[in-house]
Amino acid sequence: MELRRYIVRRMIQVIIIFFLILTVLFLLFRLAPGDPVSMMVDPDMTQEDAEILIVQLGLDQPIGVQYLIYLKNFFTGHFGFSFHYGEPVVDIIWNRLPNTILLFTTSIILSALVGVFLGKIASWHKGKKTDSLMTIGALVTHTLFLPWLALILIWIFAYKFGWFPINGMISEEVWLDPEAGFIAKALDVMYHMVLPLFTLFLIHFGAYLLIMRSSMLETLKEDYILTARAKGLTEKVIRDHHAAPNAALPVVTSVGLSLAFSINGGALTETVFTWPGIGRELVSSVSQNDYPLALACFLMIAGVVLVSNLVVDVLYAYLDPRIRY
Amino acid sequence: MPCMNAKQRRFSCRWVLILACATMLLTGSCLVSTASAANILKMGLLQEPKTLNVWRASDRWSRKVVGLMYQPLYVRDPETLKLIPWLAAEPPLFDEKTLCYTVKIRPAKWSDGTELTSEDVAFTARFINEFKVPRYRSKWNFVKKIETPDKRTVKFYLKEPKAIFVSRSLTTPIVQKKEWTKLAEEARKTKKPLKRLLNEKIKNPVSSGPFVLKEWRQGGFLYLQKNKHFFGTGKKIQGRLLGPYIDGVIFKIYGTSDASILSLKKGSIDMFWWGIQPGYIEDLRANPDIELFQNEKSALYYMGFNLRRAPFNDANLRRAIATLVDEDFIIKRILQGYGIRMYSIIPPGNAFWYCPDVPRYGEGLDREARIKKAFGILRDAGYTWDVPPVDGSGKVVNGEGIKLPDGKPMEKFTILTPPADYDPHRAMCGMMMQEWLRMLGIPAYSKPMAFGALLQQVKVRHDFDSFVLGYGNLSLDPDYLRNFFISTNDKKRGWNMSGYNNPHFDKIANESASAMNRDKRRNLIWEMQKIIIGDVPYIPLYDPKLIEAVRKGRFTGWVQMLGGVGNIWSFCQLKPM
Amino acid sequence: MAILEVENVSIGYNTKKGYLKAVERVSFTLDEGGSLGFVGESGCGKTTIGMALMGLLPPNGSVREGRILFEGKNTLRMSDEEIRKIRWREMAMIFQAAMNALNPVQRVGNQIAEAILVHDLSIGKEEAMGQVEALFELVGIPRDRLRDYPHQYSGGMKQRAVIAMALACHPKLIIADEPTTALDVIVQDQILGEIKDLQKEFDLSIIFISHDISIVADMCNDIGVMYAGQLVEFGPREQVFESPAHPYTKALLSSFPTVTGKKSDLIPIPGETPNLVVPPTGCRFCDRCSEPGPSCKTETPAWVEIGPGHKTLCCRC
Amino acid sequence: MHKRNESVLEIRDVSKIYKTKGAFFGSSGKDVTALNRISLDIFKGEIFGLVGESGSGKTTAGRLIVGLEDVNSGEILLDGSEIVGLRGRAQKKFRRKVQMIFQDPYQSLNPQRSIYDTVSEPLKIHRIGDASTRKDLVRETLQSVGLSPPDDFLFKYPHRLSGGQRQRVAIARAMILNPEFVISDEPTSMLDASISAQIFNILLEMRNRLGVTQMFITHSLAAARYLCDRVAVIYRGNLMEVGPAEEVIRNPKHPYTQALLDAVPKFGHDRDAKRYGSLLIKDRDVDKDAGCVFFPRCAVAHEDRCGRKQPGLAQLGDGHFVACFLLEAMHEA
Amino acid sequence: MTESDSSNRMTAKEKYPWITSFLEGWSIFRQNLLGKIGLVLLIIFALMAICSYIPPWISPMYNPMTGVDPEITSCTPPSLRHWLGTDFMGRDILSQLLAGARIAFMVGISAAVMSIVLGVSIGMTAGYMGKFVDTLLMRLADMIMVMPTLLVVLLLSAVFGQLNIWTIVLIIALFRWPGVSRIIRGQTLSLKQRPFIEAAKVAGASHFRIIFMHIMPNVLPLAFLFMTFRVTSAIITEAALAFLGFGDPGTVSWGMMLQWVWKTGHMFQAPYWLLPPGICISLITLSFYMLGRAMDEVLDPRLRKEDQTD
Repeated sequence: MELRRYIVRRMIQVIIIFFLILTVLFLLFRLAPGDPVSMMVDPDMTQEDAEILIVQLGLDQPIGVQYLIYLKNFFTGHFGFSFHYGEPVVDIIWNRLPNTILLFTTSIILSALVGVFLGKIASWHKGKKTDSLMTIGALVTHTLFLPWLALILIWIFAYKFGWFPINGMISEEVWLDPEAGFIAKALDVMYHMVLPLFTLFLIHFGAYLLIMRSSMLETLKEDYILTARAKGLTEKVIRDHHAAPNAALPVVTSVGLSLAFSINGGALTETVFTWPGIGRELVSSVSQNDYPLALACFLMIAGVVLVSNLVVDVLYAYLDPRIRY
Repeated sequence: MPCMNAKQRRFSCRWVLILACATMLLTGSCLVSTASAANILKMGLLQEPKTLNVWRASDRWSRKVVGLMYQPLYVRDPETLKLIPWLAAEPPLFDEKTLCYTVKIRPAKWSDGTELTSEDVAFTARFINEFKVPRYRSKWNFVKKIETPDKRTVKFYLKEPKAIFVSRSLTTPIVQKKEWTKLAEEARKTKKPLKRLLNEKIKNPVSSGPFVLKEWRQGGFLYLQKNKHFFGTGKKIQGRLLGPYIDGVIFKIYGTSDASILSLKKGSIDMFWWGIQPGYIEDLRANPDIELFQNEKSALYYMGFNLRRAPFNDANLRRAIATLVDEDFIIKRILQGYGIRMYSIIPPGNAFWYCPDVPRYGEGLDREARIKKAFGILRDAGYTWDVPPVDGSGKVVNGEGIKLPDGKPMEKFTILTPPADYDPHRAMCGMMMQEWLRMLGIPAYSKPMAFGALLQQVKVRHDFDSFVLGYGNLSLDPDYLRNFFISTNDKKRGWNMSGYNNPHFDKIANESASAMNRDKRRNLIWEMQKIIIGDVPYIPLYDPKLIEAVRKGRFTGWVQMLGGVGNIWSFCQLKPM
Repeated sequence: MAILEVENVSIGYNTKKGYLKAVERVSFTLDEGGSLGFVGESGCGKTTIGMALMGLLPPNGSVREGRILFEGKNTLRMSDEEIRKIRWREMAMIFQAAMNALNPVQRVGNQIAEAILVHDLSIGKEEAMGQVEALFELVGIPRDRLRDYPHQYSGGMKQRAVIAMALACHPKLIIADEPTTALDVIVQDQILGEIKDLQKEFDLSIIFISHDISIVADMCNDIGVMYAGQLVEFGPREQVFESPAHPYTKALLSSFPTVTGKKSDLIPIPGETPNLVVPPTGCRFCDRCSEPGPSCKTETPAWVEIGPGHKTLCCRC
Repeated sequence: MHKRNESVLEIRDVSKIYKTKGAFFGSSGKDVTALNRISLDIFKGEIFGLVGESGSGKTTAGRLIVGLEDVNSGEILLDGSEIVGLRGRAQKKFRRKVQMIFQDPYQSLNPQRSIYDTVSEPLKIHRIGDASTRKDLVRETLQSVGLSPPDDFLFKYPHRLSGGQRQRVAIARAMILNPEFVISDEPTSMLDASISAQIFNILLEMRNRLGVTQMFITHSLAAARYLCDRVAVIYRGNLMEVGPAEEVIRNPKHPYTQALLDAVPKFGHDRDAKRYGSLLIKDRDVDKDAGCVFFPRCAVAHEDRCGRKQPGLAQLGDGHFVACFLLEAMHEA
Repeated sequence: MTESDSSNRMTAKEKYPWITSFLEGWSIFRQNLLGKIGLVLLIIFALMAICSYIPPWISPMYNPMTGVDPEITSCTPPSLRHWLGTDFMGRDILSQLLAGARIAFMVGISAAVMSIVLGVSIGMTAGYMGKFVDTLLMRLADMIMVMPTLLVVLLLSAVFGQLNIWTIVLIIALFRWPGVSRIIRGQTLSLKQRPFIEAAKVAGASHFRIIFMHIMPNVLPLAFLFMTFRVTSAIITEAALAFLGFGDPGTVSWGMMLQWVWKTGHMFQAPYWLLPPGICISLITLSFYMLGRAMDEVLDPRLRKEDQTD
C-alpha cells in the first residue's frame, strides 16, 4: 500500500518535472535566433516564399499561442511536424526509438552484468593481482574518450580486419533478399550492433565493476557476513548468496543515476556509428534548427530517464525489504 | 536460498547465450557477404534523404534521389551545358507577339504504366501557382495561361517577357496529375493547404525517370529499381544511347565521410556521391581499385559586406579589402589546391555567362605589395592611421589605429563565418582574413556562428558587418546575379543581403530579366558583373573543385559534367563490366 | 571432561601501525556443560578469543602460538573445510550486534533454515522450516514472524532470533559475545534468563563474553578477567568476586555502581589502556595499579595459584 | 543532603508529540507522544536523575530544556522565567546558563576542529575574554576535567583521543561558561566501566565544587543511585515515580520501577529470586490506550481500573511521588 | 599515537594542526598506487600546459591556431621541425596538443570549481534550511539531473549560436551541480543531527557560525573529492562537444583537434594526428579519476578504521 502511494507521488513529481522541462525547452527554442525558413539558402527561395512558409508553419503566431498549440498537440499524442523531414515527429521518433532502445538497453544490461560479475571477483581477491588488474583495467576503459575509442575500433575491427561492418544497422544484401527470414535479419542487425555495443560496453562496464567492487568490500565487512561464515557456509555461498545480492543494490541505484550520463555516450556512439537512433537524430536535428524534432527527441530522452529513475527507485524498494515508503 | 540459486544459474545461462550469439554472428556474416547482385550500383550517401516529396525536397540528399524519378522537360547537355529536350520532344517555340511558348512532349510513360501527357505538365504548373510552392512559385507566377491543345502539346502564355522561362521554369520536375490531384483536393480543405502538401509523405513516387523506388529502410538504405517504362530506354538523345543498363541503385547511408570512404576502399559501395575531402585524395589516388574524377562546380564562396552602415558603406574600403584578400593562399592552403580562383560572381565553369574582364584586385601580388596597394587606396580615400602600415621608407609594418575619412576611429567589426563543423574552409577563411586585415590596422574579428543564427543575423535582421557564405550548387542560369544585388530584394529575408543599392544596376538587371535574346542578355549580364566587381559588395573567394571517387572494374560509362559525375546521364549510361 | 582446552594462545593483527598483539598467552579450560565468562574493557582481546575459537579471525589476524583443543582435536590444525563443518554444528556463536548479524534482505526464517540445511544434507527445506518454527517457539518469537525481514523485528526479537539461529544445529558449545549490549535492562534480563534456561535444557557449554561484570557474574560459573590482551585472573565465580586477587579485578569491581548493598564511592582506574603494538614491559597494568610493587615495571608476571582453580597473573600475589 | 529550597528549573505540564512524516504529501502518519504532561522541579545544587529505557522520552526531556526542540504545550521555567521559545539576545543569554553533555563522545566533537577550538568556542560566541585569557581559561577548564597537562591536548584533534578523554573535553566545553545548570545525557553509555567511574566523579566534583545543578539522564538505576540526589523514573513519556534516589531504589513503589530493579544483574546474588515479580511474562493485549501506560505489562494491575484511566502522580510522603492506582488504593485504605 | 615526539618538534605541528592531518592524509595517499600514477600523470599534463607558451614564442609558425609552416601545405608525419607532424594546413600538432592541455585544465578546473561551489552552497542551504527550500531546491536538482549534460550543452550551443569556451564552461557547471548538492545535502542533513552541531547550538552559536565553522569544514573534503570527478566530466563534455563540432572554434582543444581530423578526412591517414589528442583526453581523465579514488580512500574514515580491532 505504502509502496503504491510512493509510486503515485513520484509519478506526479515526474509529470510536473516533465512539463517544466517541456516549457523551458519550448521557450528556449522559440526565443533562439535562427528559424528553419532562413536555413533554406537556396537562391530560388525568394523572400515571398519565405514569408508564405512562415505563415504556413505557424511561426508568425505569438509565442504563447504557439505554446498552447504545442501543449494541445502534445496531449493528443502529436508532436507536430518536423521542419526538415516534413513528417510527423511522432513517426520519426517511433522509427528511431526501437533502435536506440535495442542498442542502449543491451549495452546497459550487458555491461552491468559483466561489471557486477567482475566486481564481485575483484573484491573477493582484494589486494591480489586479479584485483589490481581488474581495477586498473576498469579505470582505463572507463576513462577512454568514447568517440575516439569508437573510431579506433572501427579502424581496427571494421577496416583493418574487416570483421564487422563500418557503420549502420542493416545491410541491404540481407534485407533485400526475399529469402531472408526474420532470423537472418535479426542476425544482421546483431552483427551490425557488435561494434557499437562493444564501445558502449567498454566504457560502461568499468563503472559498474568499480561500484560493485567497493560496495562488495563494504558488504563483506558487515556482521551478517561473519554470521554466514560462522554458520559454516562455504565461501562461494557466502559470496554469491549473501554478499553479492546485498552489494548489487547500490549498482541498481547507480544504473538509474548514471542513465543521463550514459545517454551522452549513447548519442556519441550513434553519431559515430551512424546508428539510426534518437541520439543521432537529436544531434542532427539540433544542427538543422529542426525544433519540433529536437524538442521531441529531447523530451523523449528526458522522459525515458525520468521514468527509468522511477523504475529504479521502485525496483530498489522492491529488492531491499528495509526500504518501505 | 534456492531462488538465488536460480538467479545464479540464469546468470551463467546468459553467458552461454552471449557466446552463442557471437559465434552465430560471425558465421552469419560470412554467409551474408557472399550474396550480392552484380548489376546493382551501390552508392554511398552522407546523409539520409529527408523526404521523397518533390515539393519538400530542399536538401541535396533528397534531391539526388528525387532527381532520378521526377524528370523535367529540358535538361543540360553534359558537354555544352546547353538545354536539350528531355521529356519535351523538341526545343520550345516562342511566339513573341502573344508571349507564348509551345512545347511538344515525347511519348512517355509514368512508372505505373499510364501515359505522360500535356495534362500532367499543365497540372504541375497550375499546382505550383495555386499552392505557391516555395522555390518554384517564382518561376511560374508570371505564366498567365496554360493550354493543352492535344495530348502532346502544351502552350504557356506569359504575362511579360521572362528570360528565365526556358532555363528555370521548363526545368521544373513534372509530377503525375493522377497522383497529386487527390492530395491537392484534400489539402484545399485544410486551413494551411501548402503546409499539408509539404508535409505529405510520399511513400512511392510515381516516376518518369530511369528508376523507381523499390524499398526504403529508414536509417539503412534506399533501393531504386530500373523503371521499365522509362521513355529514354533504347533512345538516342544528343548522340547518347540511353539505358539504364543497370538493374537498380542502392543508396547506403553513411553518417560520415570516413566511413563512406572506408566502405569504398573495402568495395562495399561503388561510388561515394559527395566531394572527397583533400585529406583522402593522396591515399585514394594510390589505390588501384579507385578512380578519381575532378570536375568544376557551379559554386560561389564569397565574403559579403553590410553596405547599409559604416565602415563598409565605403566602396574604397571594400576595394582595399579585396586587394588584401589572398585568394591564392586560400586555395593553396585551405583548399589544398582543389579550388578555382573566382574573379566574378559567376563561376568560370559557367563559360557562357562568365565575364572574363572584370577588375582583378591584387592579382599576382605578394603580401607586402597587397598591403602597400591597399594602403594606397585607403590613403587616397582619406583614411588615416596612428601608425600607418607603410612607413615613410616604404617598409611594411603593423598598422595601428585606423581612422575613417570623417576622422572617427574605425570600430571593431566582425566577420561572421559558419562554424568549423559545418564548413571548416569558410571558418578558416574568416580566421585568415582577420589576420590579413589586422596587418593594415583594421580591427577585424572573425566569429564563427551556428549556421541558423548566422543567417538570422545576415538575412533576417541585417545586423552584421561582414560575413563569409557560399552556394555549393548555383543554377547555370545567371538570374541569381540580379537577385543578389537588386535593390528591391533589400528587405527582411530578401536575397540582397548586402543592401547593395545602385539604380543603374537595377535598370540593367531588370532589362536582363526580360531579355529574350540570349546574346543580348549575355551582354547585360557581363555589364552587371563588371558593376558588381567594381563596387565589390561581395568579394568572390573561390570555387572549390569537386573530387569524386568511384570503384574501378564494376561499372563503366561515368559521364563527367559541371557538378560531378553523379548526373542523370551517368545513371542512364552506366554499364556493368 | 573438558570440551575445550586453550593453551598458551597468542593472537595478533597486522595493522598499518605495526603488529598488534591482541591476545598474549591465554590458557583456560571449559568443562562440558560449564559456563565460562570473559570480562574486560574494550580492546582487551576478549572478542578476539571468541573469533579465534570459531576460526573466524579477519584476514589480517592470526594465531601466533598455542593450541585450541575442541573435544581433544586441535582446531588450529584443521583445514578450512574441516573447521567449516564443525562451525555451528559443534560450536555456535551469538553475535554482539544482533541488529547487524542478520542479513537485512533475507527473511529471518530462511536464514536460520540455511544454517540447518548446510549442515544436514539429509533434510529438505520444508523440514528445516519446521525445525525453525520449533526454535522460534523455544526462544519465544511468534511463528507468524518467520517470514518477516530482520528490520521488522524489535531489538529483543532480533536477539532472540540470533539465539534461535545459534541453537539451530544443536551445538555443544555456544560462544555468546556481548549478546545484550544494545538492549534495555528489562529485555536484557529476559534474554539472559532464556540463555540460562536453554543452557540447562540442552546441557550446553557456554563461553560468555561481556564488558559488564555484573552480567558475567550472573551468568557464569567460571570467570576470566582480561586486561590488555592478557588473562589476568581466572577462577570460579565466587572466588573471583569475593576475593579478587589481581589489582585490576579489584579496581574493576570497585568502579562498578550497584543497586544492592551499601552505597559506596566508586574508585575509578586512572589512565588509559596501553597500546598493544608496543605493550609496556613487565606487568601491563602496572601504570594504572594503585599499589605497584618495585619490580612490577620490569618483571614479567607469572601465574600464581591462589585457590582451587583460582589463579592470577600478578607479581605481587 | 540538600535542603529542598528553591527550584532552579521548573517543568510544568510539558508535552512533546512527534509527527511522523506521512508518505503522501501531508501527515498521514501516526503521532508519537514522547512526553505526556510532565511536571518536575529541579532544586538548586542537586543532581537529578531521569531514568528510563530507550524510547521513554528521557532524552527528549533534556533536549527540550536546552531548547534544542520546542515543546508542544506546557512551560519550562529557569529561575522563574520562561525559556520556551526564546529568540535572539534572550536566547543567547539563556545559553550561557544551561549546557548539555551528549551521549556519544565520538560524535559530539567536531572532527575538523582541535580541542582548543572546541572548548574555546563558547567563549568566542559569547565574546568572553581575549585570545590569551581564553587560552588560560581553556587550560584551566581542561585541567579541572582531568586532562593534564592541558597543553598536551590543546591542539590535538578528537580522533587522537580516547573515548574517556573526548567525554572530558565535552564536559570542559560545557563547563567553560560556568553554567548554572548542566544536563548530561547518558554520558557514559559508550564508555567502559572504569572510565565511566572517572566521568561520574568529575560530575560529582562539578556539583560539589562549583555547585552546578545537574540533570543526569540514564538508563541505569545503579548509576543514578550513585550519582543522584533525586531520581524520576519515566516510562513512555510518563513519570512513574519521583523521589530521593536511595528511597526509590531501596523501596520502589511503582510496579515498573520494581520491574527495572528486578532486571538489574546483581552479581550472582540470588539471581533467581525476583523480589517483586511485577512484570507480566507475556504482554497484555490492549485495544485502546486510555489506561495506565504500564498497564499492558503490569502483573499486578487491576483490569477495570488501570485499563481505563491514567493515574496521576501522588505523593507518598517525603517527596516520594508515584503514579499508580494500586498505591492510591493502598493509601486510601 | 605518537605522543613521544620531542616537544619542540610538536610545536610547529601544534600551531598548525592541519599540517598534521595533511601529512597523515599524504602518508595514506602515498601508499596508494593509483593515486601515485594519477598524480604523476597530472604533473606531466600540468607541465604540458605550462610548456604550451613555449612554441609560439620560438616562432610564430608554432602558433597553435594561426601559425602555419610556410613550407608545408598538407598533413605531414612527425619530423625534426614538427615533432608530432603537422595538420592539413601545416600547423604544428605538438603546439596544438600543448595548448590543448592548457584548455583542458582551464575547462576542467573552472567548471569543476563553479559546479562545486554551486553544489555545496545549494546542498548546504537545502540540507540546513530544510522544509520548503529543501523541497524546491531538490526538485530543481532532480530536474537538472535527468538532463544529459552533453546534449543540453549541444542544444544550447545550437540555439544561441556558437558558444565561446567560457559559456560552455558555465553551462557545464550549471548542469553538473545537482549530484554534488545531493551528496552535500545528505551530508549536511546527517551533520545537522550530529551532537557536535547540537553542542554548538547549545553553546549559543548562530546559524552562520554553525554553517561555516561546523558544517562546511566537514563537507569540504567531500566536495574536494567530488571536484576531481567533476573535472573529468567537464573535460569529457567539452571534448565531446568540440568533437561533434559545437565547441568554441577559437580555441584549440583536444576535442577540437579530433574534430579537425575527423572533418578533414584524415582519420585513417594520419595516425600521428588522430592518436595524441585521444590519448591525452583519455589519460587526463584517467589521472583525475585515479586521484579522486585515491583521495576517496584518504578521506573515507571507514577505510581508515580497517586496522582497528576490538
